[in-house]
Amino acid sequence: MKQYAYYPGCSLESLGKSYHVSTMEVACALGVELNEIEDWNCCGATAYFPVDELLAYILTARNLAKAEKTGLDFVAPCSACYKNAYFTNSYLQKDADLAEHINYALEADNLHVSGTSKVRHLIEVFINDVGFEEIKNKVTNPLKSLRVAPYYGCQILRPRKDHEDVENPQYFEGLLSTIGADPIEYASKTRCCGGSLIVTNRKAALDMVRILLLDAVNHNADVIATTCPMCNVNLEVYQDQVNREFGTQYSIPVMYFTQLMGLALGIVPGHLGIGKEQISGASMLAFAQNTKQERNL
Amino acid sequence: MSERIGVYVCHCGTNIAGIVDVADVSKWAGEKLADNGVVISRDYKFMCSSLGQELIQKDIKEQKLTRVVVAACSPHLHEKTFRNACKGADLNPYLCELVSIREQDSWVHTDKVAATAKAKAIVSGGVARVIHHEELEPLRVPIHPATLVVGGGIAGIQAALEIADAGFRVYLVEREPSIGGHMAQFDKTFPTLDCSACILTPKMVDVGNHPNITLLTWSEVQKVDGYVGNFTVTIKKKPRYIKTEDCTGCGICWEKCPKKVVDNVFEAGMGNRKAVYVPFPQAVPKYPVIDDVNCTYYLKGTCKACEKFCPTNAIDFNQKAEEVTVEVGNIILATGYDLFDAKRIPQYGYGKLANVFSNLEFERLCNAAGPTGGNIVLRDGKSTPKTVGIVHCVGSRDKNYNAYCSAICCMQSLKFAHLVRERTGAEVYNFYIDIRTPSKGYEEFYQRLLEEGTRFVRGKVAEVTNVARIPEEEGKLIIQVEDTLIGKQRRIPVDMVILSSGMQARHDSKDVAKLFGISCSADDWYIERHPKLDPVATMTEGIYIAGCAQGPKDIPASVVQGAAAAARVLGKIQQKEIALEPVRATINEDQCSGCRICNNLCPFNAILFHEDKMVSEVNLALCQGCGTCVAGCPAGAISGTGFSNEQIQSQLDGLLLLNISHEAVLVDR
Amino acid sequence: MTEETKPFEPVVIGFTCNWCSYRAADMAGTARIKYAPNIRLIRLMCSGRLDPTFVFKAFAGGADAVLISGCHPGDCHYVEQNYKALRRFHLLKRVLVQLGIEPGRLKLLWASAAEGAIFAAEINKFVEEVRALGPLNWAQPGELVSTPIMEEVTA
Amino acid sequence: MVDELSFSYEIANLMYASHGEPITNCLQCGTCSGTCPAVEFMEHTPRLIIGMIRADLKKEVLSSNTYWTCASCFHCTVRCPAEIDIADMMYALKRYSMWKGQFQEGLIGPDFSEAFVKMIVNSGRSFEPLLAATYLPKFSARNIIQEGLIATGLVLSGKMPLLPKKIKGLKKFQQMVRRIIPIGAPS
Repeated sequence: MKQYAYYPGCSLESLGKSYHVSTMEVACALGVELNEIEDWNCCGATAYFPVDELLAYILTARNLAKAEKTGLDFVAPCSACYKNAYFTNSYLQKDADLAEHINYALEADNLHVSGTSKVRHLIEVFINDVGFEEIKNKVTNPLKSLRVAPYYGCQILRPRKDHEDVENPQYFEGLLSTIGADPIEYASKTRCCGGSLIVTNRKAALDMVRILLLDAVNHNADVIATTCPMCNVNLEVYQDQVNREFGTQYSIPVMYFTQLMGLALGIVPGHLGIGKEQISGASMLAFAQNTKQERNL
Repeated sequence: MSERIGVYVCHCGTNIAGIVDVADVSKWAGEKLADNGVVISRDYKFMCSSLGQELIQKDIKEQKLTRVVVAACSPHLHEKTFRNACKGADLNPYLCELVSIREQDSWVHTDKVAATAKAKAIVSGGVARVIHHEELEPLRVPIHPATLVVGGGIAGIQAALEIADAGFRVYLVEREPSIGGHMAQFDKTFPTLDCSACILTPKMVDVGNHPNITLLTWSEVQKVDGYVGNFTVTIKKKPRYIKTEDCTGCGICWEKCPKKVVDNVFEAGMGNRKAVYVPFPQAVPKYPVIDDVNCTYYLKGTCKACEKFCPTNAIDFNQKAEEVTVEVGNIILATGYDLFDAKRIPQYGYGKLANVFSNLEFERLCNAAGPTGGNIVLRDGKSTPKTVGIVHCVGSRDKNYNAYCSAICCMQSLKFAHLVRERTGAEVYNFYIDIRTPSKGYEEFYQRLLEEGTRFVRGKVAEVTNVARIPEEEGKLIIQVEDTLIGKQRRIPVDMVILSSGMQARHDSKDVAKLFGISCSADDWYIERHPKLDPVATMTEGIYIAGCAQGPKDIPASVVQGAAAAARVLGKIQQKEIALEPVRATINEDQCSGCRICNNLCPFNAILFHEDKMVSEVNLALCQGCGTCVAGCPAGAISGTGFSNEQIQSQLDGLLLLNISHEAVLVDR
Repeated sequence: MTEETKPFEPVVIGFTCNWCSYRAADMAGTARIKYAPNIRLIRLMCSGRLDPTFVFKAFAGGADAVLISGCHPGDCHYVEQNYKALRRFHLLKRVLVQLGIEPGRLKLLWASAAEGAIFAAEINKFVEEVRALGPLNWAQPGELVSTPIMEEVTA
Repeated sequence: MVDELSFSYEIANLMYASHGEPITNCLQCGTCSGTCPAVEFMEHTPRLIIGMIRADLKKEVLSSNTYWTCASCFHCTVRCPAEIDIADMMYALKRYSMWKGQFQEGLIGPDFSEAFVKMIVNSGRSFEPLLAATYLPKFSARNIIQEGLIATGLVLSGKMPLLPKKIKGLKKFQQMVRRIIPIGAPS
């Protein structure tokens, strides 16, 4: 049983609930143990850096420190949290001065961080630690001919430059084919969804969402799969507004990749938070036949 | 104190004097180093000037100097100068020591006091060292008159012809089946637009027919032994499977060959060739090559169509690779460049979006001898583009790929723009960061393009996509870029995109450099001896470089370097013999215990052991003077000329005479 | 040696190879890259020429640290002599410890002729490290230390 | 005036732990602006902003909406041929403008960030409904209604909790925050 220090992040308690439940389901189905970091705090998201950089690092550092105590890798399902954690971690390793400031603050909470535990995104854990082979073996319900648009978004990829390919990554596609779906190849998969602009500059954000929907729909995707609650909300919840703004009729379901994995692993839709969407994922349910009715944890 | 030493501190204008208090240094040396034998110490504006040298010579004569220390620039720059000055005054040149207070002091430090202190230390080091110098004579070795030229591109061709015309033997080694290099693939050449093949092929033919040139194509250098004047080079001739002595180059074999192969080398993947082929019609030599990776016979064991039809029975399927060794005195490396692989920039869509072309692909596309007979068409092979976007600086001037400017892309792109407009009348956009036309007739060509109405957008292209947002973009390639001159992002729909990929060093340039004992820059280009004053020589005597192997450059510059390298080699050959630094190791028989430790330390097998006398001896002809054996000898029986223990240890004492404290107080020891 | 009032300025002796690191130093000069004036270079034809005695002599003579630098492994102008320097370097470190000298006072640096910037940066780093170590406290410099050692070490 | 730090220098310093290259290295090639997905909503393109900073046009830069329109997607950062961390520079500008209290009227970004921070410092977690209060006033009536609809939708689907959460170790958490700077300290 692989163990990890799990950092859900605020969104998974509210807007991203279904991400949370499906993550838990899939994790236990794949023999991955996610121990929630006790009494974690908000990572500051993107709205914090504008106020104070150091403070932003400290917020994340507190969670990292707690993870370090357990000696486990720090895993975040939310791309924004992941990006903040990843860079806080690597910067404080590189920059002794920064580390000193951070730890001075952490002292007040009798914590200390040295950047020893690795920071991972949930999807990496499934892909690299569990592995395609392992997942394939556990798939009872391949999502045959389901055309999925893998949406990476920004923060999971950038500003990192040290992973496989910044501009044209392939691992998400790999995961989707592993669960039997067919990933579509579309250019916008790493384009930004607008992030917090949805609040601070609605017009801009809607336009960015529109372009993503346009590209996915033009490639006749049945569903868009996301790796981040922020992206998920922007792409799903605001489709109505996009339609109103631009006179389009988009109505394409948006699912967390964990939800799709769950279906493929034969978990009942209800337990994956499917059915709570703004844009019905009913079409997904078609793929949910022969899911075990009883789940034994 | 027997030696009479003169110390000369150079101002080098303000280069040294600006930071180092030269007057103080020379005064200090005159006083404090008097007991070390310094009888005179001067500072002068430019020691290397003839006046400066005369100054030294005058002192040598009048002051009866037996040793000279010059504190100026790096010995790699002016050691020869001052040694010759001494020679001119009948003082053995090796009794002169040049210590560097410029490259290693005034240019790299800012604190005047510390720099001056360091200069003093360096001088005292030199003084202490020079005492132990001994009179030496340079070793003279004969120079073999033959020359090896590696690489049959335009630079190599030029070099080979210059030397051969002067009446000396040249071995020209080329990796591909034919000489010609990249230039043979181009259609037109900027800025004159004359046909590349038309000006190149005559030279290629000259090479092929030249009595003094031994052409070794489809061959690679395996091994290089020896040193300047006397290199022994082992060359591997890959099997052609053609008896060149019988082949007439009639072409029936490749006519009859049933196997089509995509030509990724010469046609850049745009066209096909047969399994037995010559890369292009004007190839030199005319003999074809059988590509044993794709030939049906080697795959299935049957076919042999070529053999059946060959009128002169020149086909030989059993031919094996052979090794030839040649003796040469000098070597010229003109190994050229690789094209930057645009696939490394996914956002430009090369390899994903059909109508994104690389510059080499486009050269073939608009080449009359190319796959489309010079018709500029899209990948579908028929439709002509109505709008074309040319992207500059692909992989160049970009720290994510190559930080340097590839020098030729601007002019090349302008050339493309002209050809497209001329042949298709299409609307052409050039996307550039800066337009660089720093050569004769280049700026005029740019003006001409402006007059022709080619559109120029100043901005580095961000991405090329096929995601249409508005009807006008449907079915087009959209170039997304900021037009920096109006400060707006633009999305420009085009039918065809040409990427002006930059140049980069050959993928194997590091290995080749190692093979020939020269060094590479951070970007893997070969390093010249001096970036301005000695651009074609290398740090290794007898090895010269020319063309793009040294750095990105266009055809004229490559030709210039090829000729320059040839001139340097001819100069050496004419000297008949060469003087080598007498830096060698010698073994004192009486002290040698015969332990043979040194024997295995020498990579040149220069140390032989005399069983009879039970002592080792150094073969001066083979010894390269690295001094490892000197350091290794437990009995201290080996001494290294020019770098003896005494010399180094006393230089050490000299350097440590002063501490670094900003007062530069003397150490009392 | 230095007065207490001033910040401690270590004296560093650098042995450089004629083909790479000495030219790297020249390169740093031509490019006007600034570095600490604490280092003084000695040119050898090859790092393989480095006789361990030189290092002890340097320390004995009042150097606070010694830098040995040569061509990158595989790039040696004399084929493989820099590996011999490497061997001696490790040997030296061991002996220095026995002599009660911090091994941090001896540094090996590979630098090609092109790496002027790296060379300069490494020197600055080294000087700072040595500054942190403080002056080499060494009873009275002298032969009695270096000579007996050299027998064991050389070769 | 003379010994006052230049604006460009200040901004450079503000890019605290950003490991990118200084903006003095900018080629003005426009890759950032060509890449930016939000650029058409910016008054000045990112490249232009860099130029303006280098020209010390403090007033013009601060009053531009550009840096508050940055979505922090870091696409410019990874593509910049001079390896400048442009997105991080935008953050630096946001910080600077908030400290100086100089930014364009009517922008939501500043209030939003301020509120966000306050909320986190007060509870340790973020909570959408509270946030809404801070930016809705600046929305058009139409947007407010739409927002309302969405919110109710979310609540009904159980995605939007009605009560904010607080972390247990809040006291210490706040002490930790206080150690660094007063900004956004618990109200």
